[in-house]
Amino acid sequence: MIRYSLKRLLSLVLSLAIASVVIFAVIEVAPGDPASFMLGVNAQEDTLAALRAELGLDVSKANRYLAWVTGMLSGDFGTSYTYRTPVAEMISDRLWVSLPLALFALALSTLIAFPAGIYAAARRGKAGDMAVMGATQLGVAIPNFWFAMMLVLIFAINLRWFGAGGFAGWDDGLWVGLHSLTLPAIALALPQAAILARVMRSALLDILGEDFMRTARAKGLSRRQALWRHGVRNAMIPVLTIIGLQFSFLLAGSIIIEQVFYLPGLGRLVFQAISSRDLIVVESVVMLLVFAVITVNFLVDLAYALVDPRLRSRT
Amino acid sequence: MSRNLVLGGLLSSLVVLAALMSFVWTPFDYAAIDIPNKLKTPTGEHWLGTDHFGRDMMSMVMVGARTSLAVALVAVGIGMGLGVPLGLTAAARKGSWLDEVIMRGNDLVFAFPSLVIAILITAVFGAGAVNAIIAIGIFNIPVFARITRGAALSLWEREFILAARVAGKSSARISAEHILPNVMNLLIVQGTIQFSLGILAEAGLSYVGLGAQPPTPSWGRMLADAQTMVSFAPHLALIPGFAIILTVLGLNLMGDGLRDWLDPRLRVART
Amino acid sequence: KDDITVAMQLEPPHLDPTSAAAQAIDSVVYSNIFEGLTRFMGDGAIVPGLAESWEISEDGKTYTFKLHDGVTFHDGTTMDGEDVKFSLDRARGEDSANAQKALFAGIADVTVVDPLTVQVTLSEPNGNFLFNLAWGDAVIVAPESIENIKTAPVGTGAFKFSNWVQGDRIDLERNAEYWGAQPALAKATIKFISDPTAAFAAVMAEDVDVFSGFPAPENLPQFDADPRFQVLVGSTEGETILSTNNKQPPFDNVKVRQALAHAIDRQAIIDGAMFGYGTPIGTHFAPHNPAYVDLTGNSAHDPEKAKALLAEAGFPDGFETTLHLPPPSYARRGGEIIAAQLAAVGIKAEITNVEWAQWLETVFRGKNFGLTIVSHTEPMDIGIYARPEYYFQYDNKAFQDLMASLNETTDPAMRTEMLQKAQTVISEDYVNGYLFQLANLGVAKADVQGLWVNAPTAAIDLTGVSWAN
Amino acid sequence: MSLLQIHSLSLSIHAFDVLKGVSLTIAPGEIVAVTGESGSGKSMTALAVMQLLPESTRITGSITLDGVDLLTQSEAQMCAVRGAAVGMIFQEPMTALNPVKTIGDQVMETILIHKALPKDQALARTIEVLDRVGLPTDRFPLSRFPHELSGGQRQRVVIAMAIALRPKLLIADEPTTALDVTTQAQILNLLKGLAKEYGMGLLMITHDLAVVADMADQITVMRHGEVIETGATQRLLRDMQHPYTRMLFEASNHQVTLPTVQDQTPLLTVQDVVRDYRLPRTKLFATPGHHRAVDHVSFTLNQGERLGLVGESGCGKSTLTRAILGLEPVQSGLIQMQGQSVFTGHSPNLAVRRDMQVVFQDPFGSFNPRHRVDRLITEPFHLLDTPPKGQERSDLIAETLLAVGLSASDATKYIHEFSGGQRQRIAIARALIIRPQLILFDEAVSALDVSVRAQILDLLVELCEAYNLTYLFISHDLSVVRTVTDRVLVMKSGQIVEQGETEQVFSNPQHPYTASLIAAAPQLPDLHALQSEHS
Ligand SMILES: Nc1ncnc2c1ncn2[C@@H]1O[C@H](COP(=O)(O)OP(=O)(O)OP(=O)(O)O)[C@@H](O)[C@H]1O
Ligand SMILES: Nc1ncnc2c1ncn2[C@@H]1O[C@H](COP(=O)(O)OP(=O)(O)OP(=O)(O)O)[C@@H](O)[C@H]1O
Ligand SMILES: [Mg+2]
Ligand SMILES: [Mg+2]
Repeated sequence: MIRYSLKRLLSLVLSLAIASVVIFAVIEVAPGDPASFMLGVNAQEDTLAALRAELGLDVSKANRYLAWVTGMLSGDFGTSYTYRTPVAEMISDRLWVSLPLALFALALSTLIAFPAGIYAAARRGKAGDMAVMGATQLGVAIPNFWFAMMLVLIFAINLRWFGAGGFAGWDDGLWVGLHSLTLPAIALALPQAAILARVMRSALLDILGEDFMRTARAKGLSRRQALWRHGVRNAMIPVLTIIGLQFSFLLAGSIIIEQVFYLPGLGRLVFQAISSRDLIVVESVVMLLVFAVITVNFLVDLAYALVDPRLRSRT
Repeated sequence: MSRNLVLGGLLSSLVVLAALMSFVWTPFDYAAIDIPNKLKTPTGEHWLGTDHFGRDMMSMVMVGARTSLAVALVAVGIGMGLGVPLGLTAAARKGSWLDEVIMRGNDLVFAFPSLVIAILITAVFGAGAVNAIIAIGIFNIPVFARITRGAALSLWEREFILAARVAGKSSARISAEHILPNVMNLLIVQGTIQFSLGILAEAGLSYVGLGAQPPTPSWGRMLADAQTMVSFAPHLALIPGFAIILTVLGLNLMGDGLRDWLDPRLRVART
Repeated sequence: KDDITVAMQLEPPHLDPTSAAAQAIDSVVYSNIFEGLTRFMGDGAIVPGLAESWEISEDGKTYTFKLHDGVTFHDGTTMDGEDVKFSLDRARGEDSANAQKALFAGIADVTVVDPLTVQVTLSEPNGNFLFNLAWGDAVIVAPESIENIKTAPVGTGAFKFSNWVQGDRIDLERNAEYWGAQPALAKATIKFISDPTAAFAAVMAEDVDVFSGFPAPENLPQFDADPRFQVLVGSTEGETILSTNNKQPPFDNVKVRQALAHAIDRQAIIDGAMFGYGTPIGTHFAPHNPAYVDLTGNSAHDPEKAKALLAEAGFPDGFETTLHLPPPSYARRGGEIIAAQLAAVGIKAEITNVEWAQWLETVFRGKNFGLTIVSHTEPMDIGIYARPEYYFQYDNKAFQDLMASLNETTDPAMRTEMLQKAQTVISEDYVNGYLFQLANLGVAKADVQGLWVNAPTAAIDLTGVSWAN
Repeated sequence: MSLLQIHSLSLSIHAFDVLKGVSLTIAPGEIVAVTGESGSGKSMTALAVMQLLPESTRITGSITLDGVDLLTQSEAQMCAVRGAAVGMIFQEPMTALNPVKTIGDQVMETILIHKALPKDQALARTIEVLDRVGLPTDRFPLSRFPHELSGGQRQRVVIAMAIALRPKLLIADEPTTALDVTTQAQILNLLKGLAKEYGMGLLMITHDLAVVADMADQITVMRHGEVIETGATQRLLRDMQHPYTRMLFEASNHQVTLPTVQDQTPLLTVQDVVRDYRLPRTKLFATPGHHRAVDHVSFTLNQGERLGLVGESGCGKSTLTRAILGLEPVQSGLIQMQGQSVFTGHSPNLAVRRDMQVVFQDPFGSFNPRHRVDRLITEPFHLLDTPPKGQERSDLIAETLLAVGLSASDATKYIHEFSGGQRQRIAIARALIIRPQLILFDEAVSALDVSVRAQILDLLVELCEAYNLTYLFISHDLSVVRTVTDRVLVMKSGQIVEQGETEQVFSNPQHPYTASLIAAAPQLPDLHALQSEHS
């Protein structure tokens, strides 16, 4: 187990190193100069040069890369070109929106998907299964930005149960914050729930075909008991993989949803930073997201071992 | 053949037909702007109404199908074209450094937030259909590489592969002759699924303005254009929205149906 | 009720109006947090700001400003002549990061006569000097608080900066020590909503009280019809033009440019892209300016004539060019319509959507473009046509001389005459395609009063805003 | 009074008749063996008793357990019967246990689900039954997971689960097919003991007639879903009524006579061969361990000789085969074919390879399902410098197919159109088509039904006569090796522990391992002796 973790950790570090090079290289070739973006059309050449020097854009790319990486290692992500505040601070502010949103959406999606998937698997081929599967097909097919539009139209504009967007912050209490994240979380969660329910169902059906399920039935367990006691835990392995993937997706992939609900989250930060050529912010956020994905995968791998004793003893 | 396959096949061929049809005939010129006739609801003349520039929605949806299908198809093609050989190679050299490099590379690509990278790519190289294809295609490579490797690995354990090795065939030759044909079913099924994901991805990119550029219509951009008008001209958003949903639904149903049809294991229900 | 939530589309990168071009900064801070010696009023008039009064010497080169007494910054320090000198010297200095450094180019010297008197000496007389000092880039800042100005601005205005949740909102609160009339509002929140759909939803759901610079003109009729809201339609300083690369063949041929002008149907663009909001223009000048001449007749929509002109210029079958479109919807939507109109006379314009950063690099600095659509929002900026290196690269000696003499003229009647001449010259040279003056669109709750209708400069001046009951 | 009575049970799945009027009775303490070839409906009969049939099954007749007709019971009532009154053991011990639950939990579940005992007593009972099946808790704590046990031990856990509540009836469906002969003998003994001790009725399903003859009180022979013969073991063995039964027993004990060999020049020499598999590292920076699958093996195979290789599962037989074929490099030692090494440098020596071919165990898995027979059997042509083309090629295909008892027209068929036995003939055709000097048979008849196996053995003899074959015959089935080889090697944990003339080794084993192997293998009684004794 320890060896397994160590090996995974090593490849994690290597992946991050490669990722940092790729990210830096891709972002630095983007056309557009942060200084001229900030100073606009009437800026004079000397003003531009002064600003570039101030931003540290006048040194070579290799040096900038080194400065960025060494800075990150010591927890210093640099200073945003446009906002002129420390990137680490900006990211942590945005994380207070994105992370709860991702977790909220993940919780919703899991809460919907688990019962739906188990129900469908238990009634394989029956009307209930067909209904759930039909709904998930639709859930997968609906683009989430379109779904978000419809949610706003119905629940914010017509029914006025929720605000049309924006984030109330956590200062007024957990409930107020969660309330303002509800619509975005639903918009994010439903398509994910559809995917998860499908995975859950097919993983369960695979398990149902296993010999040990027959053994369980032969012991006198009813179909339902066998499903719950022996099926669900075994089906967790593929499901965990998907949950891991979804979490990373929710953290990074909510750009469009954050746009629709004007949430000050990470996704919108990158989007803005890309268009204002705030390169250091883009680099750091992308790096953070890659780091999050790799770490989540690492954790998922460790979680496998919790679920599956066969992996635990593989020293 | 299952109901899924029939329904999915019908929906998909409808979309393909509309796309092909648009090459020879559309009710109107899809790019013809006619401001006085803007925002018309469906009429006898304009079957699906007109958009905010007075363009014929029917023609735009038909040509939009062409864009969506082409982008998604080529992107999946890139994914398959590169991913399958990589997966075959990794499986043939299982455990070697090459396998390790390919698989770690895959993990790395997977680790990147796809939408962010797609936005970056289009920011770097400019918005447009070609760059959208590349952005979507890149993320298809590891999907196919993984699936191919997984399936190929279990095939390599089979005795008929051993028989081919006894016949002195090289691993490249075995991969092409024995492995590839036997993973084809799986690839076809995954292909339809990636295809539908590609259509969604294209819609998403076009929605943020990074897909095919005007005047070439695209469903995602039609949606983006329509979103502020939903409250007074809902058909502008509903029509491309339904086009996307039906296409993706059709492809997914077809994928599901194909899986059941091609995989006899699943056809016989076990207790 | 004495608090208000105002929304605008773009979030300012930081809050220092003297070191960035972003209009969003001015929108938040102008007149609310920072003030200059002079200031714009909502109708475009220039009135005294921190300067109570001024005297101009006979030769027009020396300005003596008398400052208001008892003005303090939000941190409690007093505002005096030293602060004025500091601000102006900082803006024109060697390492200045002022985006409009040219505004201060004519200043030769700034002297503090006594704490409440400042003398500014110009190297040349400048008829626009008081106007220049009204810009957001010329506001008075204090050396004590300059270090953190970008994130914690300290000014003299009626509102104090209180909090900024990046990506979401900025909070302002009433400055109880304000030297002028106390504002009616005790608190103001400025929210940033960039997505047009979200903007519509936010107003409809009454999440915000005012939306300044509403991004989706198509939604305004709905607000207009709704008794809960009022719609404010005014003018801006933004001339929206089809910028043409005058150095790039075939646009170096005036016949081609003229053909372009006649190929365009302005009204269709205003109706299609702006849903009717906007005033057609025939030259680079704001229609609400008294010196404006209506020259739209020079470039009436006439595709046949356009084709004939193209044939004359040697392009009977038209030609291909590029059309770069920056993000605002006037450009993206207008571009699609223009591309279709140009196609009708045989010009095939390939659309490339670009972001501002890319636009600045490729189009503005790189001058690597055929056509582009952009709204020039600086007030009174016809002078850019006298700069041959400016991105559309119009090089006309006569026009440059005309502008040079305009700068030295202070007599209003003569200035008007010269400005009208200038408008005619560029119109008849078809330098660019002149489309329309951008409208200033706002939506507010029905009982909000005192908002600026026009936008002589980018500002959401809250000092005069209040609730009707 | 009978415990279980199945009366004219008929069963169909999707309009396909699987069982036709099956009748069967079991008395308490009695062992009834159901036997018959693959697909004859043995498992379906067992599953029908448990009412664990696939969906859309139609069933008629009656199954009475202790006077209660199970077919009329509701699902809930059946749940109470399963595990409590009837226990069941399946064939595959590797997959019959839930991998994520401890063995203790799984055994105790049987007790708890029927609320038979309170929790503490259930625990005591769990320990007791595990002890009874030979898994004492001091050596096999309840917290073990299935993957920490060997196949035989897992099968014991499954048995413990099935007998935890002392069911009146125990059903065992091929309980030992997946196990080694020695383990098989232990498990069969265990079952026999349990039946006696608890007075359980045991319904034992197996296709192995030697096991049947050894264990059962009653034998039921099935074919195509019908019971064709049933009776007390001794009586049935003595006077088999049905020709099919007779055929079955004869085929199980099929003997062939090999033609004699003349030539004695060495063909294949294996010297001191070692094959190590690298084990995953246990510590990050430790040198990885090795598993020695083949340990200093040496032997010589002469031209025309038929050599056998026997040994338990995992002893290294297949590894040795792959090494001989040059498919994998060996760590040390030399394998030479007529003086030429099979593996040179980093790649197999193709010149040698063309003199060797192989036939594998799995008749279903050894062919690419997408190719036609002609393409399948000509695959070894790849080894030839000038492979035959056109007419020559089709003639050769036809000739080879005929030689293995198929017809020339089979060349255009796909593999799924053939039965298991026919497939194995095709596999032999593939090995034969380039006329190799040596053929390796790796468990080539192990997966076949007895009657088919007999045919393949006959085919081997014919081919020996026609082509003067030299082969290495690898199998764990001693009776088969005994009849088709001249000489035999006995392998244990990678080492050859004994070798010699086949008859010699079998009748007078020198090494204790060989002796235990032979002792553990169930033996069919000499039917002729039995029958003549009676008449
Ligand atoms: N789920 C199913 N659906 C349809 N037919 C089935 C199913 N399971 C088994 N059969 C058929 O029922 C027949 C009897 O099968 P059964 O498993 O009882 O054979 P068996 O005697 O146990 O054979 P083996 O020795 O191979 O286990 C076979 O012809 C088989 O093809
Ligand atoms: N690729 C491999 N890596 C590691 N160990 C292996 C590998 N292949 C086989 N082994 C091990 O080598 C030993 C010998 O395996 P081999 O397959 O030769 O046995 P066998 O005698 O053919 O058994 P069976 O009768 O079950 O086929 C076994 O313990 C097995 O676990
Ligand atoms: Mg069976
Ligand atoms: Mg083997």
